[in-house]
Amino acid sequence: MDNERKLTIARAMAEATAQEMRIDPRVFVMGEDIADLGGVFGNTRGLAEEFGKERVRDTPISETGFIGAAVGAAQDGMRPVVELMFVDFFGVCFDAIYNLMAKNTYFSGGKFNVPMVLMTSTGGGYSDAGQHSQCLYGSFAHLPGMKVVSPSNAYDAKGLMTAAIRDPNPVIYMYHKGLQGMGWLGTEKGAIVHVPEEPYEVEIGKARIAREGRDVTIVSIAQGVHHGLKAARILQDQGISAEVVDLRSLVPLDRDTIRASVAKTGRLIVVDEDYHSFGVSGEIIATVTETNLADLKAPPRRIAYPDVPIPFARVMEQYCLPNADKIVAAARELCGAVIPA
Amino acid sequence: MDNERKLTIARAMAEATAQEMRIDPRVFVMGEDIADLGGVFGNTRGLAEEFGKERVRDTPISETGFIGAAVGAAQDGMRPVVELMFVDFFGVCFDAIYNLMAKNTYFSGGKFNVPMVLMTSTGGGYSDAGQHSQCLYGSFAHLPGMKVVSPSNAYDAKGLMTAAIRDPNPVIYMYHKGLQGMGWLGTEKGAIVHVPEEPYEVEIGKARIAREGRDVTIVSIAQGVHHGLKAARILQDQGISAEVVDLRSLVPLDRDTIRASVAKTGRLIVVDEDYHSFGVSGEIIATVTETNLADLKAPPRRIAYPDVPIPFARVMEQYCLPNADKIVAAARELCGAVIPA
Amino acid sequence: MTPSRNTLGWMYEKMVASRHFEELIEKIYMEGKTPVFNMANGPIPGEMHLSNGQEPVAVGVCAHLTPDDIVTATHRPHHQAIAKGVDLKKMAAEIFGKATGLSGGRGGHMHIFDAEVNFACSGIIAQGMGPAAGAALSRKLQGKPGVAVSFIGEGAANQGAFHETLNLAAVWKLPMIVVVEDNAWGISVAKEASTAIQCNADRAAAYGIPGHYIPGNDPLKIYEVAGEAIARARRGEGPTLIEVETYRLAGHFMGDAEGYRPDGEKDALFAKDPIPNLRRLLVSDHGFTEAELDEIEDKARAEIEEAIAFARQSPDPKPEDALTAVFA
Amino acid sequence: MTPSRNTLGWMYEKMVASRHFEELIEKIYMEGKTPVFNMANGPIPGEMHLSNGQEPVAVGVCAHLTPDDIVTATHRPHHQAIAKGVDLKKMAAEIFGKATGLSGGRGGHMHIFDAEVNFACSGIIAQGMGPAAGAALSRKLQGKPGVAVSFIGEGAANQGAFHETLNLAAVWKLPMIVVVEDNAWGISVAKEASTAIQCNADRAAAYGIPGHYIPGNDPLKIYEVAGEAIARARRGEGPTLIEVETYRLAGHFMGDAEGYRPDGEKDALFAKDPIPNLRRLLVSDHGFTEAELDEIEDKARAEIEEAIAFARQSPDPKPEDALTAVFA
Ligand SMILES: Cc1ncc(C[n+]2csc(CCOP(=O)(O)OP(=O)(O)O)c2C)c(N)n1
Ligand SMILES: Cc1ncc(C[n+]2csc(CCOP(=O)(O)OP(=O)(O)O)c2C)c(N)n1
Ligand SMILES: [Mg+2]
Ligand SMILES: [Mg+2]
Repeated sequence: MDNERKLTIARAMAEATAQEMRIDPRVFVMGEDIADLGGVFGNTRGLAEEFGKERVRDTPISETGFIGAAVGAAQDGMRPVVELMFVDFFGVCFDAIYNLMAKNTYFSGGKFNVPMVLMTSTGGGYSDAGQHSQCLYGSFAHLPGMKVVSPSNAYDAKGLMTAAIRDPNPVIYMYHKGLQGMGWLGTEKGAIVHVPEEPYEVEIGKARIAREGRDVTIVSIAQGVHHGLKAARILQDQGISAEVVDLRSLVPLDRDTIRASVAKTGRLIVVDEDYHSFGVSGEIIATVTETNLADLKAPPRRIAYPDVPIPFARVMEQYCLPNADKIVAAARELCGAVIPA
Repeated sequence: MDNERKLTIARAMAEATAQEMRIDPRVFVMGEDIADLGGVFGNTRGLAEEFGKERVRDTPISETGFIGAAVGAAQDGMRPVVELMFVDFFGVCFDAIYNLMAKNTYFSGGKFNVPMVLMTSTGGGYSDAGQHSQCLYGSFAHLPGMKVVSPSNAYDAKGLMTAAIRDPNPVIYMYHKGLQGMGWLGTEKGAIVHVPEEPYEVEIGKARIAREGRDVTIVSIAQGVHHGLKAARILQDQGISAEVVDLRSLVPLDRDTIRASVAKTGRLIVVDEDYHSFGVSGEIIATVTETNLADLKAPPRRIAYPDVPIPFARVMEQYCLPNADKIVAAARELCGAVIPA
Repeated sequence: MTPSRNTLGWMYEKMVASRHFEELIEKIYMEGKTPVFNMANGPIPGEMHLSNGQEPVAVGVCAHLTPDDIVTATHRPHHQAIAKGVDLKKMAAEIFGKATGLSGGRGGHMHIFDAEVNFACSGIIAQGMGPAAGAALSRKLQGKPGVAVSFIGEGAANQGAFHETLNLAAVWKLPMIVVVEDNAWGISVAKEASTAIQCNADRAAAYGIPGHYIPGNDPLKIYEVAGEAIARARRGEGPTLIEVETYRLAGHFMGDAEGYRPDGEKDALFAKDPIPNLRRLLVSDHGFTEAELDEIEDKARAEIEEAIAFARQSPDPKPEDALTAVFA
Repeated sequence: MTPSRNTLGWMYEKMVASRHFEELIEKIYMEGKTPVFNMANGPIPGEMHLSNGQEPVAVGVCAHLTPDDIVTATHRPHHQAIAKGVDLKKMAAEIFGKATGLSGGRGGHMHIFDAEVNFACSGIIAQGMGPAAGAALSRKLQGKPGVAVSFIGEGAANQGAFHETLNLAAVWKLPMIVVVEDNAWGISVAKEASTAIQCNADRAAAYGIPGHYIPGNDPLKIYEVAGEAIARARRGEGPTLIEVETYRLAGHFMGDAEGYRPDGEKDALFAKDPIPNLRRLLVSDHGFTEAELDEIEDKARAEIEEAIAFARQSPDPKPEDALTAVFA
């Protein structure tokens, strides 16, 4: 419906957070530049105005300190929503994340839990170079004890944020800069969709069939889903029917949905803006081949970021990034279609 | 030959380092407790005595500081060999590792290089719990710009260390505590092998066929190789011929050797003490299925650490760890052999 | 601020209990590890960091805390846990890796967590500090009482988390105390080889907060200084940094040959053992009788022995329970 | 220590050059980004952090350095690079992402690396400090001359790396200087909201090293204090921490609406612009003529324009070269 309310992911995230803050006094927000500025990527806009700077607090540039603090606050009964401005910065504070946040529930035999959300921006494509453009999906998904989600559109963004805040466990909430709907980062129109006003949850750990198809399954998350959808539209014109799976969560990973799709199509392409090796794309391929080897009509393929740091120069970065053309070419190959010259 | 000189991995590492220090004044060593104590895991024993405490320096407990410093020293022409005592501690200093060490060569277009070795201990099995028992192979191998090696025996340990120190690039040298030959950590006898006195290199990026076989390929690294070899001996008695591939390097990954082996055997088991998902095991399976789908006579299998923090209690930890029995069971299944009750 | 007679008795009791706990653990730890010392063996496998000699810090500080206050500890947590009132049986069972342990054997000696008394650990140096600040923030946001104390070693004061957390706590005026146990060594590295200044308490100046150094491993002096700092925090006046000279009478961990210690150091330390010292003082200055103190000791020891016996007798966890409690 | 006439002229020249560089970059950066501001577009895509107003720190410090000395810089590196003598053409080309750039376009504005003059960057806050300490250590181990200067922002002084590196440099008496550019803001967060004390120079006490605060964004005062610190380091007496009050005349990055600034702050800062200030001073106190200074300015500007023209005209890198130079 054209007159439905459409939001950007940034606004959907802020709305979900505000709604939870209204009903749950335990929820508070902290991070760099999240109060007055409303977050560099807009996802906390309006919160400081509504809830004040005690509950929405700018931090020093001390990620180890304040993410560690979030863990302690969560263990003490609060529900911190904390921001790591770029996922690329995880190297200065990963201990607080994966050795504390992710493990204290286990170490305490479930006596403490750590209900917190760590929001962090991912992704490149706008020439921000090698320390500000990574996805690092695999780096987080590999380590046990934290859930990992990433929305491809504003509807999921709101529902996943609500679910994440309500979850009694730590959730890494990765939002792709290219989908935020901040004009200055470019805008993926497909991410701006209808978002209901009332609070709702999108279940963490459930993938979504973003488009149904018969011939090939394209599995991705966040920005990659839009590449997949674009490719699917092109492929349709070429007589190839592609199914697009939007993972939405990496942990838990909805292996059933992936497998069911490939069982149907017999062909798999994984689209991953994270580095190629030892990450998401390998895991998805292994997931399928472990159980559905006989279904595979062609070897699985991955369109992932090559194993190189992300270059600044636009031509170089664009060369490396996944895109619809690369997916189309791979799909045609898998389907045995003639590759047009 | 029984009267050949046999060394532990710890001694082999120290010997390689000492030999390079003798011929190359740029090589120096730093880390926590590596001077007087000779390293908690023995791999710097004797160095402070021979080279003095300027070149073999104990550091404060400041991993970000001293690993960052190693990067700067390497860029300035030195060849630091630096130790992160347990790989589990990478969270306090990963930025220095993956955003500086691993990327500065690229950021400088090759004008700076960063010839350093980061040694770090891995692995569990002795009840050191969830912050001191991890392997994290995948966490390092996933990120571009650093080589990653891990020896399964003292011969490779020396040759890989020599190659790593001489390499103009950063090398993560992961040594498994269970293989070090320190009695107090238990001793895997198979790791203590003949080591020539003179310096030699083992090429980084080349896997080794640790045992030839026809029916199933067991791919692993470090401790997992010994589980694989043990399993192969048991399987042989049961009429199954297993080939064991010792990766030795994860980056570069010797995909050719893996593929050639599976092309021959048609069956793949990956043994990985690192966490199951989004890591090494998925990558190896994807590597094979991408190119050798048709060769596979059965779905690939992985015996990996489950996606849970590492528990302290011995019965729990042992339940989770890979071992020969699990490999044997998987191999029999893959080969369609009857599983004995 | 002088402790009441009751508190003095409590302090002595907890020091004795703590020491006795370590002595028993030490002995049992070696079971199954002779003649060949292999950490993986015996009823208590893994690393073991004993706190012998460091009891004064734990009791001097924790005497001011209620179960509702928060403590975060380190790889060397037993004395603090005992002083904070962590359930002794469950703690002992945890160290044995038993099903009845605090976390059913998942955590072990370096991961003592007791939600009942708000006690948590991290085996990663200085990384308990952030969570302590966060718990303090939680109380501040909720308008609930409670202070958070983070214990760390002097070696940990060179870790980035030390700096970030103290700055954060100071900017936000959090009810938090950082207590540095200066036992002169970080494993084999002496304080002066790792720390640019003599006294970490002086680092308080970097955060505009009070800093105190307490020499002599003296429980009464610690009680006094900690009491003031904690009262200050409870009044909402912000954090304090306290460094305490203390003695590590044991090796860094069990199996440590301690070759790095200068000759005679260990003997000198044993001569200053704080437990007999306190006992003498209680008799000479505080009117305790020897009989009274014997009774306190017996009670303390008995409780420990009971806890250890409980741990011994408890069943192993089910192996497959390793896969549970990852998520709430 | 007063700079020689030559040095004064050099300082003025580099300040003018740096400012002109930023002004041109600012203009060109906006090409292709109007009417809709999208960072990905135009001849210079990505984030852009300008250094307008912070030139005094760069020239006051770098006036004492040779190409052989080491500098590590941050996400805001242009002024320091220019003062350190980084190749202007290659640097401009790098910022344009051209094949002729310092790293062939791989690094861009936040990753200016010039091995010829030992200049390196990190876009991660405070993470240039470790490498600077390491380069200083390298010189010490080799017995070679050279000091390492790490420039950071005042916001960075709350990062763990600040603490770890200063302690390390102090314990090891490394020839290193840490220069904190206090421009009062870390993006939108004011210094007093993030830092527990007024002045980071006071944090030197935590490491037993000299600490100096220099108010007024004054290049001559900076020259003097930095000169002493660098001489001290060259004599082997160890590190110094210097904090300099400076002004960020631009937004944090291009596109920053700066809504967080109090009313009137920007105007007040522009009124204190250090470049016209220095010009007046050179005439009034140091015997420079207006004509001389015009000539210096013209020369500085011409060099910058040449560099920018070079960058403009240079070819794009080959896309597939993205895959090279990962390893040596
Ligand atoms: C980040 C990190 N680095 C290194 C270690 C290894 N380690 C464990 S204890 C220890 C020494 C700690 O010294 P100190 O803080 O003085 O505490 P103490 O052992 O004396 O109680 C070290 C280096 C660790 N656990 N975490
Ligand atoms: C570890 C880390 N955290 C956060 C950021 C994001 N960030 C970039 S610049 C900046 C502010 C830096 O402030 P300051 O150090 O004062 O330098 P200035 O920008 O004022 O020059 C922040 C928070 C980062 N790059 N690295
Ligand atoms: Mg100590
Ligand atoms: Mg600033």
